[in-house]
Amino acid sequence: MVLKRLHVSIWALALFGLPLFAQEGHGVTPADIQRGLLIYTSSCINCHGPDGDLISGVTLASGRFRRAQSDNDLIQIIQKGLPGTAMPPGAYTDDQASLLVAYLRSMSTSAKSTRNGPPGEPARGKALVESKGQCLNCHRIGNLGTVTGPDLTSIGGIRRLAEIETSLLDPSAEIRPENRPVRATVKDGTKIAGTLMNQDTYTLQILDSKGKLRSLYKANLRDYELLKISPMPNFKDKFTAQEMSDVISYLVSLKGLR
Amino acid sequence: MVLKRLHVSIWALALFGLPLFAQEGHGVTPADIQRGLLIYTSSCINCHGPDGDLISGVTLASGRFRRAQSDNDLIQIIQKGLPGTAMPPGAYTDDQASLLVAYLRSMSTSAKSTRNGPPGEPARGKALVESKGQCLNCHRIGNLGTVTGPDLTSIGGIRRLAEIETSLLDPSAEIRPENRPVRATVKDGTKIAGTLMNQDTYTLQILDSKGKLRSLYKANLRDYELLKISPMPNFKDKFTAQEMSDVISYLVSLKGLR
Amino acid sequence: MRRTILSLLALAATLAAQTPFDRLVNADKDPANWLTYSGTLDGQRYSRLTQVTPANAKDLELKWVLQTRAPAEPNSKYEATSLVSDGVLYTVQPPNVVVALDAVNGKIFWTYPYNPAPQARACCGRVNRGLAILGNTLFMGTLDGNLIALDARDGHVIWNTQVGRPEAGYSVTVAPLVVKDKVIVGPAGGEYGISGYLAAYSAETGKELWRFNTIPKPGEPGHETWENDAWKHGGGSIWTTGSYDPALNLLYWGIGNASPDWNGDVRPGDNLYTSSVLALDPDTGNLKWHFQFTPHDEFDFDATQVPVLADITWAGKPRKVMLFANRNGYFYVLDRQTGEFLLGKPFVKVTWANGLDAKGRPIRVGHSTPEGSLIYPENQGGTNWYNPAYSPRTGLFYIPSWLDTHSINTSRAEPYREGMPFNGGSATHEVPALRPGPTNKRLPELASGAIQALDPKTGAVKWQFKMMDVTDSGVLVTASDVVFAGGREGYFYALDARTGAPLWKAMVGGAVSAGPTTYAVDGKQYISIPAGNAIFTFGLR
Amino acid sequence: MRRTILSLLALAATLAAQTPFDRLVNADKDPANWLTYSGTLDGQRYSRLTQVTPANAKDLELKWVLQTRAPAEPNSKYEATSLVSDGVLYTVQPPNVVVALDAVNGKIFWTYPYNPAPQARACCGRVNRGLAILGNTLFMGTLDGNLIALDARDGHVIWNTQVGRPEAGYSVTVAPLVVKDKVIVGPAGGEYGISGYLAAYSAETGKELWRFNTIPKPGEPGHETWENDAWKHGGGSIWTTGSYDPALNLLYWGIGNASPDWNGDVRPGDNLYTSSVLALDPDTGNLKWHFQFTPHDEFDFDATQVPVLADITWAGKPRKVMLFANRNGYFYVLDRQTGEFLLGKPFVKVTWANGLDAKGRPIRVGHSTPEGSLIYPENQGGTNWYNPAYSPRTGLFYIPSWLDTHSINTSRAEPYREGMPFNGGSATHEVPALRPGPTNKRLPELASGAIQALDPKTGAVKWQFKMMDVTDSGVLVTASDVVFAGGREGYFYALDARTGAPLWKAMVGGAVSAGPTTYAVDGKQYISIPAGNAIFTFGLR
Repeated sequence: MVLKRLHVSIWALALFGLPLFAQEGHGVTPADIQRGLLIYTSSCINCHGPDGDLISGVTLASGRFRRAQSDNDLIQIIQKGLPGTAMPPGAYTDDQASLLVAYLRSMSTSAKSTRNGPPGEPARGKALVESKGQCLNCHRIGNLGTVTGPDLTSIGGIRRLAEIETSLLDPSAEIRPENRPVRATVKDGTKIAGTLMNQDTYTLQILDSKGKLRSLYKANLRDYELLKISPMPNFKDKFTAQEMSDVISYLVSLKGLR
Repeated sequence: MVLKRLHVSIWALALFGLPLFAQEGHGVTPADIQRGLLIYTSSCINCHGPDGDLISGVTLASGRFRRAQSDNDLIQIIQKGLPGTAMPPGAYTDDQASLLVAYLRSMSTSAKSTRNGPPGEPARGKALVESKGQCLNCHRIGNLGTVTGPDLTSIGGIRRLAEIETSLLDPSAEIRPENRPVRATVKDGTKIAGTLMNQDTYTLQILDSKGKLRSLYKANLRDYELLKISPMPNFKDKFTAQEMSDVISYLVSLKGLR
Repeated sequence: MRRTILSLLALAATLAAQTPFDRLVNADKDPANWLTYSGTLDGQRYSRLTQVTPANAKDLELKWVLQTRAPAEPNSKYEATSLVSDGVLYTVQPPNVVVALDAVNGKIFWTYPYNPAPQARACCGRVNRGLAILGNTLFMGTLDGNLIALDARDGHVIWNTQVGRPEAGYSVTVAPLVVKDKVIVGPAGGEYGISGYLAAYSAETGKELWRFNTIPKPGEPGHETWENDAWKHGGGSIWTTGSYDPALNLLYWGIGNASPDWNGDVRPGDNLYTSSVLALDPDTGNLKWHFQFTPHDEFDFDATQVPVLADITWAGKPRKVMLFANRNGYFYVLDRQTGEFLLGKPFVKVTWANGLDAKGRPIRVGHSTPEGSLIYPENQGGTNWYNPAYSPRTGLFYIPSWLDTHSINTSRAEPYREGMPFNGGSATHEVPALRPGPTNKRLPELASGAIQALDPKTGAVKWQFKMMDVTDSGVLVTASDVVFAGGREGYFYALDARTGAPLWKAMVGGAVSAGPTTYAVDGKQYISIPAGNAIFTFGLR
Repeated sequence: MRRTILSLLALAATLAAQTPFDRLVNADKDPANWLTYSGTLDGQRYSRLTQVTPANAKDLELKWVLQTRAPAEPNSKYEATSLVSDGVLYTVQPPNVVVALDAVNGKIFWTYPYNPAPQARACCGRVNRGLAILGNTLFMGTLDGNLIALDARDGHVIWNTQVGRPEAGYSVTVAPLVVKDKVIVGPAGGEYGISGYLAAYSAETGKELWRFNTIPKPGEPGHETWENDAWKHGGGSIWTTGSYDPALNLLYWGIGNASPDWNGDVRPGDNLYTSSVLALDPDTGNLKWHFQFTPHDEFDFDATQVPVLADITWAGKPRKVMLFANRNGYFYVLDRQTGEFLLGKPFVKVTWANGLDAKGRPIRVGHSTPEGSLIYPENQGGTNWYNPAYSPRTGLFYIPSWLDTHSINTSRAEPYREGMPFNGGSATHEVPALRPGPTNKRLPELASGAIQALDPKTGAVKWQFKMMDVTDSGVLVTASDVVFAGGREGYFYALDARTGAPLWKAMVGGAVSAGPTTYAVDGKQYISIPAGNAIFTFGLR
């Protein structure tokens, strides 16, 4: 099998890598914050939201915490939960909890937007997504669309504004592992496209372009490739600045089911 | 295979059975207390001791608890532990925790002794155990003795005085499941004796009388039996009242390793 | 390159539904798949696959294992029956982690790790018994009382509906049943004094379409079987899946115990529809008939077994019957059109009743008492939720049994408090209700389990395969006359469906507490079973 | 009857010791048993059993599984190598649950569920790598810093000695090594700034008999390689078992990283004896020689691999050597009598050093920096504690490798605080250090694992069996030229020891993070491997 056009992104490493050890609140590095974000995204975001403000009365990005004075207090809460509240205990090592704290501390200062567009109108954005943007040819929003691209039903609930902007302006800048496109050619020449779900020494698990879950056996493939270039078009020049603002405001409003 | 001379002891049921549901501090039954004892014996006794007084400053049998006013407080401590102390959280259901509380509440009133013997002298008791009583032919205490009978190294740390008395005066009154003697005859007539470690549809696991762990395959046995009569002699008439007191005081003093 | 990819992806716009309801109705003709909890809507767990036979079952070998990745919780058990649709196996690791994997090689496609809210109550284990599927949608009940619809292709949530309030003890552990365009479930919680119901939700939107109160409210028929306002917390839980007869258009469902479990004195009367089986119109939820196995239950004798629908010869004539081996120790045959009692016979030692009368009503001789009464069978029952199977080939009904166990049933006055156990007593018994301990040192007469084969025409035990420990395993039978089942000892067995002779066994090292499934991919038959914290799949060498 | 029983029981008074030290020395002649961590004291993991061959390995089938009963903890891994003595298999389920079971059928005799104190620190997983046995006594280190002696017959505690203070980060995860009448262990804790030592305890009483400071104290040789009082928290942990040469009476042991891991600036000097291998007199603990693989380590490159002792032909003459594939990416051959460096060659991509000099000292070109430096191999290493194997038949050295991985190593000033992580930085890498996730979506160039076969005479890779994901599995090789190993993907493999060709595989559904053992009972060979939360045992049909 052939693997082509692959290169290593240091930034992707920082995003995907899991921490082995961490710091203790001293000299936090950008890498620590990225690793904290990773944990936040997998464990906290569903309740607290991407901006840490989804629970009424709790604003993680404020840098102030009702029940915690110090980083150690925060670590205790992260590990042991808050009895009498919905905050569950979490099986985090001290190191992982410290990385989470590093990320929480960083939230208040992280940029909200990288562009200075006009104010957006979600209703117009919805129309653009469903028509001009042709987004539902690949994406799903609620009961509409398809499953070959990432599900956008809750995109505003799991991604920060700046991340959504980046996805529209430079789709290949960061392909998250859960959205990795795969392309394969069977020995008889048949082409197969889909999204990578899993892989091992002998097989690839994909959701193929017909919406079917299937294993591909490498022994039966002429070649295959995990794409580093997103199949999503770049919308920088497709949308006007106003349209871009509208679309972004609509996507940010999609909090879906959680 | 043949299973003979077996009968059901209601009392044993109460001791061995595990609770499915429990009460909530109302109308505690003797069965609840017995079931609480079972949990206590498996989970609490190693730190708190059979009389609940092994941890300095903590006397469970007193019926008073520094950090708990109500049964619900106790349940909380049992389930969640005491942060900052050696008391760990325990994976108990509400029901199980309630049974434990029922047992704790009962400890203060349960009898300490069933006989009115003279005061005992542990040193004399030790000599009796090692000579006249021939206890080490079957039992182990520290590095002495054998493993065919129950290990007595920590017997004072895991059994209450009244239980030790009963074992000496009426050994078959209660054979704990972990001390179940087994006797088998192989098809060729060979006799095998040992302690039951485990069993299933096809096999018995035993520690045989030579100190060897082995599986017996039922298909190879002529018959086998789990004994309801303890192989231990009754010491009621073997020891004088003074000797009995001495032996009991020695056994109670054996706190061993924990 | 990009153009190629995009045009391929565009195909996705025209996706066909994976599993329409027709497939469920005709599941018997499609034995390569396992599309409902019981395999077919009649609850038979009878597979038409015949590749594995009594002659070659000894050649079964391990194909793959999938262990749970999430840490096991101390009181969880793996009770889910897997679904298989077109080579994808869907399972629920406890408590509510849905995993979609390749049924041939065990590799995961996706996981949906739902984490129940901390206020979820689980009287008897953090469990889930499986999924339902319709079209491209999976349905799962949750320990915290919700019903969730997931896209079967990627595990994304489509909708999430609350079935009952977890803080009041309502949880959903049952595998839902899809009938037409509806998803049928109800709440567990018989040990928390819930007031039960069976409800139908729109598969498309999650909207509730009807609700049948298993504890009739004032003005509803059956309410007269309750006194003292006891109906308010009368139990009647739902926690094992029902069955459906498309020809009669009748939905059958077994109902849980009365609350408080052991104290019947506070609820005089028969306490309908606890410990009963119901026949309902699935379009409306209207009751067609009911049969109560244990009126005024005092022993926690839920009737939450799968009603097995069979067409047999009865007194020389074909008859549509329901086979029901009950927790109370009796095996029943009912006419499933009318609910008429045809036969009732104990399959284990029974002391709480001195037989049944002509209408099938027990002649009660035992009661829970404040002092404690020794009752056969123990409160875990002669059998329990563990699914039975029926083979139209052998004409035998296969059940997992706890042979001749007993418990001491103690009643007690106990006030209802929301969200707290409301048992009115307890049962002391030899066998732990939840996970087995690492070793079994019980005296053999105190507990044993068996797979029993009953002749529905007489209730006679034709054969039984006895185990040293009890079993929480479901049973599967195939058209090649092989029975599959396991037990707490960690063995998974193939037995001869006609004789009970063991054909093959595997030591899987954890208790089997779920029903086996069998399916085929590319012409090869597989048998899959959860055990301990893992799922094991076997096939011929 | 009672008389009969008593007289039978009386036999028990004369029990012979099960496993005297002679048996450990001569373990190679007794391949039915697996009596030490590495099978033999030379660390080879080479079994003389030959029943399973390259020709029949395809006929291996599952014999039994034992799943852990205790709930798995989220950061635990099952890393213990099993011991087998006379048909009884002893294993340690994480973190410290000892189980004795029948090696033929998997049934449990007893369990000793030690529960580590809550103050136990585990930088990198709640793990235990196994037991030692001598006579009738088993020895286990505990996560909270103790060494415990258990009666192998019933699991009762004989003694319990503290090796190090858990609240200061001392834990014992290593499988102890018995030499004569002593039990050798030392503390892990290199990420908590411990000051390490290797210590010998009386097997009979648990009394400490000697202690060798792996971080020399003032006045001890090697102390001069530390500045700034950094020795006080210099690391030098013990967490993988050593080996022993009875003819030379030398004990060999690999030593952990310097602390703080990534910040070398606070500890100028070579930092002996971190990242070194030591040769000690086991009677006294006196140092005979040492060799430091990674002087002044800045990348967490512990030298905690098993030193493998082999007698090979070197430059035409027989020579007693030590084979050591190091976490730092180099494979080393040393003269084990003198410590002389004979050969050093990278087996994976290495960028932190530009080769080794004539004495084997690395020519350092990379450092951890405050900005972060990209270094090959990643800090998990080219290999790690996962045990290697050596076959005197093939003359090949088999290692589990992480091929060409890298990490970004960042240094940082960090004060020492007792019991808190003391890393002085961190490594960011692609592959999680602990449990794998449920699915692998990594780009293939970012990580892969392999079993590599090295020619010790040249360091050349003779073959490698490549996996898509990395592996934490140990390796076993048999005298019939079969290599056994697994990986994170959940496969357990038999490979041809001469070619690396896969002969057989089983999908066990959990990561393999331990070393396989092989043993025989009644003339039948078994291969056993922990994976996920279970242990799987295979044998021929």
